[in-house]
Amino acid sequence: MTATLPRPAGTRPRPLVKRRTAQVTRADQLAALGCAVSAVLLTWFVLHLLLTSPGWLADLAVAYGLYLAMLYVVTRDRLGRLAAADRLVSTIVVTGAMGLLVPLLFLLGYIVVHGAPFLRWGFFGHDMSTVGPADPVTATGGLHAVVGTLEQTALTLVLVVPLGLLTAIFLNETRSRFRRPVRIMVDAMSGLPSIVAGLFVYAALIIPGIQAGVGFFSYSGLMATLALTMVMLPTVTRTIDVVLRLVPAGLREASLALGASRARTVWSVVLPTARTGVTTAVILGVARVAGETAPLLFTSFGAVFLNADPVTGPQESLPLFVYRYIKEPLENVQQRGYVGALVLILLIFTLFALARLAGRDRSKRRTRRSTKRTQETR
Amino acid sequence: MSVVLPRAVADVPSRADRVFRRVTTGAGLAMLAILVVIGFFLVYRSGPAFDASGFGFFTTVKFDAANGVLGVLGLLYGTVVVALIAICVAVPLSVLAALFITEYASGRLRGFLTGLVDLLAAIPSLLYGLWGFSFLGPQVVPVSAWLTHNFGWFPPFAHQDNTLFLNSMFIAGLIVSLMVLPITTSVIREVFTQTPPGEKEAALALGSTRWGMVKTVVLPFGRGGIIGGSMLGLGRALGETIAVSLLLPQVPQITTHVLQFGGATISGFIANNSGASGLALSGLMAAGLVLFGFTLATNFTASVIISRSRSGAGVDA
Amino acid sequence: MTDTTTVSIPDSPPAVRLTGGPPPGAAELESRGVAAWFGDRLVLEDVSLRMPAREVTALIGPSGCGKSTFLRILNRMHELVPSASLAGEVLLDGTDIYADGTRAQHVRLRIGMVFQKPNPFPAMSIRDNVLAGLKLAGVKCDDKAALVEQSLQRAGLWREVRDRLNAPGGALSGGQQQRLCIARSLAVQPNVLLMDEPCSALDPTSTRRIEQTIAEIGHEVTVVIVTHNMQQAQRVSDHCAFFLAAENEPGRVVEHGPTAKIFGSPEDERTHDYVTGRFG
Amino acid sequence: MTDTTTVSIPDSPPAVRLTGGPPPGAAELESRGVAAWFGDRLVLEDVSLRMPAREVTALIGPSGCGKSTFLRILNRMHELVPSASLAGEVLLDGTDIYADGTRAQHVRLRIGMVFQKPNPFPAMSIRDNVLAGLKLAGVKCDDKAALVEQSLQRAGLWREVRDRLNAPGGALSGGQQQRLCIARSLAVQPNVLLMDEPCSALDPTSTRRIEQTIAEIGHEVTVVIVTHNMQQAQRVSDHCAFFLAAENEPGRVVEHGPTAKIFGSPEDERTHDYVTGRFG
Amino acid sequence: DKITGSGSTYVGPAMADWQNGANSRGIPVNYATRGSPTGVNQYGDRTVDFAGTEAEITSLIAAGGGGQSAEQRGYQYVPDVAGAVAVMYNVTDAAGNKVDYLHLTREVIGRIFTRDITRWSDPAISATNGGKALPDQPITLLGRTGQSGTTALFYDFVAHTAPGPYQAFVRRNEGTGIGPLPDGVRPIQLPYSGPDADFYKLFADSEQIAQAVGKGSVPFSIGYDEFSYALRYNAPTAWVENQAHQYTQPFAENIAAALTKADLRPDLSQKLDGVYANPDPKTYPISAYSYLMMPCTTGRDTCRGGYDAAGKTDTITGFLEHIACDGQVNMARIGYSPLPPNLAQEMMNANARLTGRPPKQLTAANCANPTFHGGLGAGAASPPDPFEKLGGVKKLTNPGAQDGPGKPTGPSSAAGTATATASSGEDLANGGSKNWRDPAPAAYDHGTDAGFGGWAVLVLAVVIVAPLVVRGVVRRFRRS
Ligand SMILES: Nc1ncnc2c1ncn2[C@@H]1O[C@H](COP(=O)(O)OP(=O)(O)OP(=O)(O)O)[C@@H](O)[C@H]1O
Ligand SMILES: Nc1ncnc2c1ncn2[C@@H]1O[C@H](COP(=O)(O)OP(=O)(O)OP(=O)(O)O)[C@@H](O)[C@H]1O
Ligand SMILES: [Mg+2]
Ligand SMILES: [Mg+2]
Repeated sequence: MTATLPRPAGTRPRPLVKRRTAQVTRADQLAALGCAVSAVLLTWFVLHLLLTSPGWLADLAVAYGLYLAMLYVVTRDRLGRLAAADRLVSTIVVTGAMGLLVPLLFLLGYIVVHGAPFLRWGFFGHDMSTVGPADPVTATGGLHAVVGTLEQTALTLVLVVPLGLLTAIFLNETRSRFRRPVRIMVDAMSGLPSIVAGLFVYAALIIPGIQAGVGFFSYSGLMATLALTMVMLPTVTRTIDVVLRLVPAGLREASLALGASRARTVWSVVLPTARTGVTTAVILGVARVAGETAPLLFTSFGAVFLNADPVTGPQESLPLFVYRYIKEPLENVQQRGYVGALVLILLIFTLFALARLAGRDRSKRRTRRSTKRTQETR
Repeated sequence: MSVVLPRAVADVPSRADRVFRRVTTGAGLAMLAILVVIGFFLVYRSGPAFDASGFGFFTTVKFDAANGVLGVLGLLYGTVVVALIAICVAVPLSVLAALFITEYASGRLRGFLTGLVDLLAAIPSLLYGLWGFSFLGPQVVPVSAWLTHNFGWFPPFAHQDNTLFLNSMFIAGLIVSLMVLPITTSVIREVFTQTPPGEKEAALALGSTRWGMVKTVVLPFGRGGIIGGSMLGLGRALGETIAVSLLLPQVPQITTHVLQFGGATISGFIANNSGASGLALSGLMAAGLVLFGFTLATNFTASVIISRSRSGAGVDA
Repeated sequence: MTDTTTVSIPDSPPAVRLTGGPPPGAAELESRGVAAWFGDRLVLEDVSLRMPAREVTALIGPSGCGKSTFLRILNRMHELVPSASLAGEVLLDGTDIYADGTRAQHVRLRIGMVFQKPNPFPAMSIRDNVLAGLKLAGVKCDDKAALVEQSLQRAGLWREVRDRLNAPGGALSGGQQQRLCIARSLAVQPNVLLMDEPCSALDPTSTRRIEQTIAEIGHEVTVVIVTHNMQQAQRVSDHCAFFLAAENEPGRVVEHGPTAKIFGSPEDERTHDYVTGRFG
Repeated sequence: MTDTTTVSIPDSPPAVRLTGGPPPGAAELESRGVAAWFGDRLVLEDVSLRMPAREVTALIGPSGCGKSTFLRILNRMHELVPSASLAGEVLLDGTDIYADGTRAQHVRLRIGMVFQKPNPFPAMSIRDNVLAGLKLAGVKCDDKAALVEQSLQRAGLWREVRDRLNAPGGALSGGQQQRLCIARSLAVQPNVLLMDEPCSALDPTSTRRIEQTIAEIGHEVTVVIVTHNMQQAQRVSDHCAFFLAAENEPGRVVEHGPTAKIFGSPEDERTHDYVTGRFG
Repeated sequence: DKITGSGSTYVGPAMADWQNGANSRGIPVNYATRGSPTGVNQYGDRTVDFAGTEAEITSLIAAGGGGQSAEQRGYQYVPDVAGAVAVMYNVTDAAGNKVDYLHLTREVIGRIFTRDITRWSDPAISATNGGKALPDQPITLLGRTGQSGTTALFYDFVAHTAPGPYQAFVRRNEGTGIGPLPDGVRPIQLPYSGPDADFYKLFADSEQIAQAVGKGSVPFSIGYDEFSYALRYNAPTAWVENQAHQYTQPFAENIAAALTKADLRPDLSQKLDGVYANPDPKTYPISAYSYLMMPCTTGRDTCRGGYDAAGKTDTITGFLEHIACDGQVNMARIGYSPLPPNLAQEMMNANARLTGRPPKQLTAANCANPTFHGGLGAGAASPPDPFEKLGGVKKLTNPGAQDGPGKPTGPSSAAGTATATASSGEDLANGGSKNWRDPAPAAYDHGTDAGFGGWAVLVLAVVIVAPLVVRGVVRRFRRS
């Protein structure tokens, strides 16, 4: 019987050479290339020699359709129906993913091309109060807008983070019977259109406030903050809620089993573990709020001069800055709008990069956790 | 043996715990209160508008404070049409993109794309509107023209003579679709990643191709997520404001011709009338309330669908 | 070796002809110098094993020594893990399944697999579950009803489900689900069947049923089974291979041979320690 | 009963005084007519067991018979599951831990617990992990460094980590993490230590280390351990209780007594079948 | 104290210039362009301190656009700058070439915008454009959605130049958005339903109109808009005939010339009959003043008291002084015309009505307003009418006068001579067959199924299907 399971010949192990296990072989690549080339040629032949092409978009569509058809036919011939369908779908899926990428690149490119030539450091050095409409675009100053955006988002943070965090903790770590209604309300509130939030602040606080002569309630950064808070609160709460839910229940149990109180567990175990996730959630929320325009029309009104006091008087912010200028009829004034848009994009990218940075070690941990999970499922 | 009954177990919370419970409950209730106040106020302030037009508010196309005609139907119609167009464009793309991210892309690319989706979500609506108005809109005109020319028999693609293709609900829908893409993609991706690996491996181990596996396992599993994600996207699309206000003429009307100039949405209309007062303001409030109710309904339907579906457990969009 | 309780197995149903499926009969599987990595980490080294046709080979060893990894290498499931790579050869009836131009789908069609956790397609009916393999792999069959009956009978599930073939697969109990998975794998008439701890999530009764099933099908296809349960390995297998991984080292085959020998008079002391329950 | 390999255990370090912690010494634990429900489902019925002080009691039985549930009842973790309820009494040195006015926090401080999956706090260093219990439960200590050393030594981890006490707890291997969790539980000097399959996720070497640790601390605190591994139960425990749940019935204690008797000459046939590996 | 204003988009660029000037001399002013009605309402709601508007409160109230609250707050009108409404169009001639030379009389404009003239081939239009008829296409009108001061100004002009059609138009559309208009009150909103609405395309703002016209996206359309938007988007702008039978476009000198005949009512609101019929040959008839709306304490029966904060009073008086003098310097350059001395002085009087103190007297010595110095400022001059070079509209229309009407109406001659519209000339003139600006690009025209699809199917069949069929046949052949 031992004969059926012989020891491998030779005692020394073979050299360990990793083997290629790719799904796509050289022949597949060649076939795809061939299909692509012939699709392009055929398109050219049909649309440009036989007919008049309606435009590059039509060329693209026809060539793509031809490529798909050829790929299917060729693969079906080589490998059979199932493999052909598989390859066809793979191609379509890749195209779909590009549908995500292409508009983004176009959008970014458009704004960079229109804004970058005119962006100077001076943009961050002064406001627009002394820049006339006929002045060159490079004289644009956005200090007031940048300051306004920073102040409003910071204030929003101050309002949102504690409330959102506490609510998320309430939803996750307590067993109150109000949890269900609160969860429903948070969901409901996340459906509140931002413009309605702005309208609410305008009609419920600003108008009555001004008419009653309370100086506090007038167009101001603070009012914008209130509207933005209504927009940001539910999203931030929900994301923190999700992040807290990701904290392994085992950690909570471990803490409780050591004799900790609930409060202690949340403070010393849950929050530190979820810290990076919460940070990411908050920064992403900020990024979203920083670009919000609609409610500001009703609440902070906008200004051309620097107003560093968020509590009184109209205040500019980057989205308003952009909105103000892109609608003006003079070309150089419109370009100011693009400069502002560029700065807004840069600000949001910075915030985004921050979020990635803050979330990095969390993602590492998560991959570790997920490998463990895959091990367990096997 | 006698029937055993559970005994009451009561814990004595420490002081820290009592404070903890009070504070968090307070925060939760504050949340509740905020929404109730908003809702109440909206209802209160839209009272005059409802008084003025009664139920007709919901059946009137025009919104014209001038003649005391307040109606939300035309606005609502535009809102829904734009949102539907957006969803029709965004959902297939989202499904494909989510499939690519979860099933086709490998390691690094997957992380990159996931980040990209988040990034897309962070780009302000204003910039999409700006881009759509000055760049995409004109680019789409020949497409619209072509559609009309070849598929004009299909009512939505029909087009009246002498109107333009710019500023159409179609273009607005396209722009909004770009804005809802991130949210639908991330919900659908989230659901797809929850597909039980066991079932996927089972399919593959039976000799299935990747597409076969996706078709038999991933898509059926993710169906609830796809529907729910679409509804969430729809909710988002309904509320889009500034881009739409830059793009559409904001004339309340009901037309099936989505390729041609025209259209209005509630939020865009509100933004364009930011200085209304008196009855008009009340009318805007009422329209806002209707919009709010509408997004609420879609969001709730979405969460019900997501949580009812097999893929719903643990997914939170 | 098999359990002594006899369950009346009906006469073998008429053979069903498949077109486009694996070649008929069992096949011998042999690994030569197989090694496996996850990322940069070597988890399995120099595994050379012959798994003879029409016999049951059991892979035993403590947790984490690479049994599952090895099993997944045998039908090219290993390469589905993003960071995974491997070395060596796996010969199916003498042909390397990793040779260039060999398609993984095709290999997997010939080498079926049953997993630790039962994983029927929950939304499909029982019948569709059994036929899923045909559909997914594009295999044609002249008599589907007969095939369903045959497969379910070989998996020992026919009597329990014949009246509700249209019920969803997710509605069965755990043990039934696992047998449904076995039936599903058998339906495409594979040459080899791999099983990764098929009973570890099941109750004693179901376990016994599945062991019977293994004993039955072991005469028709080649079976490779991973198990943690020494008694089970003794009961079901003809051959046995003991895997072991020292801390921070890749797993290796410490000893292999006929089951009786491994459990009766192992050569290696670690094997002895393990099969007598000293650790693991 | 313990493993024969001797590892040199250093002389017991100077005792560290805690204030606000549990009373010193081990305590006896006794359950009387304990039953447990999840929602409306009765999963455990009429469990009366005595777990003597300073000895190791093992709970064995097939999956799903309620061992974990019982263990969690012993330190009031059960009530954390939203739908869970229970009946019966659990006496800690004669006092019912479920009596009115008893604070669960306090009970848990006296009765430590180690879980199946190692769960050190990933955001804390090794030292902080060991001291976490003090911080979380508000126990004071006059010499933290000594306490850290003492606890890690009793858990058999001191040598391996003494040079990197500030490394994060998540950076250890699985077995080390589990020992870190044991050290963390020991640091508050509990009267009883509950362990729910502490070795099931670990490799053989780590398992052996932890069994040693159990043998050591078994002389100082009362230990209750759940295990699936018969050999392990035999090796580490003084007493043994066999749980069993028939299908759709709650789990019960079928037999309990000294380990030697349960494994050598069980009275119940099911116990015999189980300990000899017939099922499970 | 800072003051905040909002309203007219028409005055937007001018306001930007004034803000900048005022702020640099320490007068903090903040203005947002949200449209005249919005400005008036926000002023009434006291959320802003002043408004910029062309729409008068009476029109606003008539159209239901609010305004009552502003009446309660009290107001006075203060003219701040002169501007004009341009008529932009997008028409192609029979040959498919873009028309950029349109000359229109005031009456024809009035009749077009009241839908009395409904087709481009109307003889009234060809009469002033070389006599050759434009294509027989319906005229599509472009206007502003909702309420707009520009609309009010333009329809005031229409009401005077084509009174009959205007009356009919208003009566037709009472229930469709225009509202019941008392005598003398002009619509600030266009019909959005009813028979006329089908031919109206309403846009949300000036920019959308200008873009649509500039890009030629609405074939055979004509609309009205601020001139600066027309320039920005290269939209062709009509030459409008004045009382002296000269054709002009809205450059500063033409606006200034026109407004010399503006009548101001006692409340300073404008009565523009004189402007529309101004005999000065330089007159651009659709010119008008834009207004500030601000509180006052004495001197008008609409006064209801000043600001709560004295600081605001100081700021706004300073601001008005700036507008009246230094603020007018740049106006011609950005498409407006500076205020004449008497109106500049009126701004000072408005200050007096707010503060109750005697007004400051402006003179050439203390005011930089170019009109005090006999000029209009840089950028005021109009380019010559392209038809003048060719002999004037009359001569062109008379077939005997030259070698035929067709030639000068050709795009090349117009583009070559018209500097004012030259910006739109170059790339609009070559409306080739593949240009999508063309209403029906050639390729789409011919690309119906018959042409495109048939060929494609055929080629596909030949290139792909045939080899496969052949191969299949060969295989079967071999097998057997
Ligand atoms: N997806 C994965 N990524 C990284 N490492 C993995 C992965 N799957 C398994 N491993 C590692 O490979 C080694 C072998 O794992 P494998 O699952 O083959 O062991 P096993 O013998 O099947 O164990 P068990 O009896 O617990 O199933 C283990 O150390 C494990 O940590
Ligand atoms: N949170 C829960 N909610 C509902 N039912 C539960 C819960 N936890 C356990 N059960 C049920 O209670 C019964 C006993 O479970 P328990 O975990 O105590 O078994 P066990 O003996 O520890 O099993 P194992 O050996 O698999 O750990 C099982 O039938 C299980 O399905
Ligand atoms: Mg395994
Ligand atoms: Mg358990």
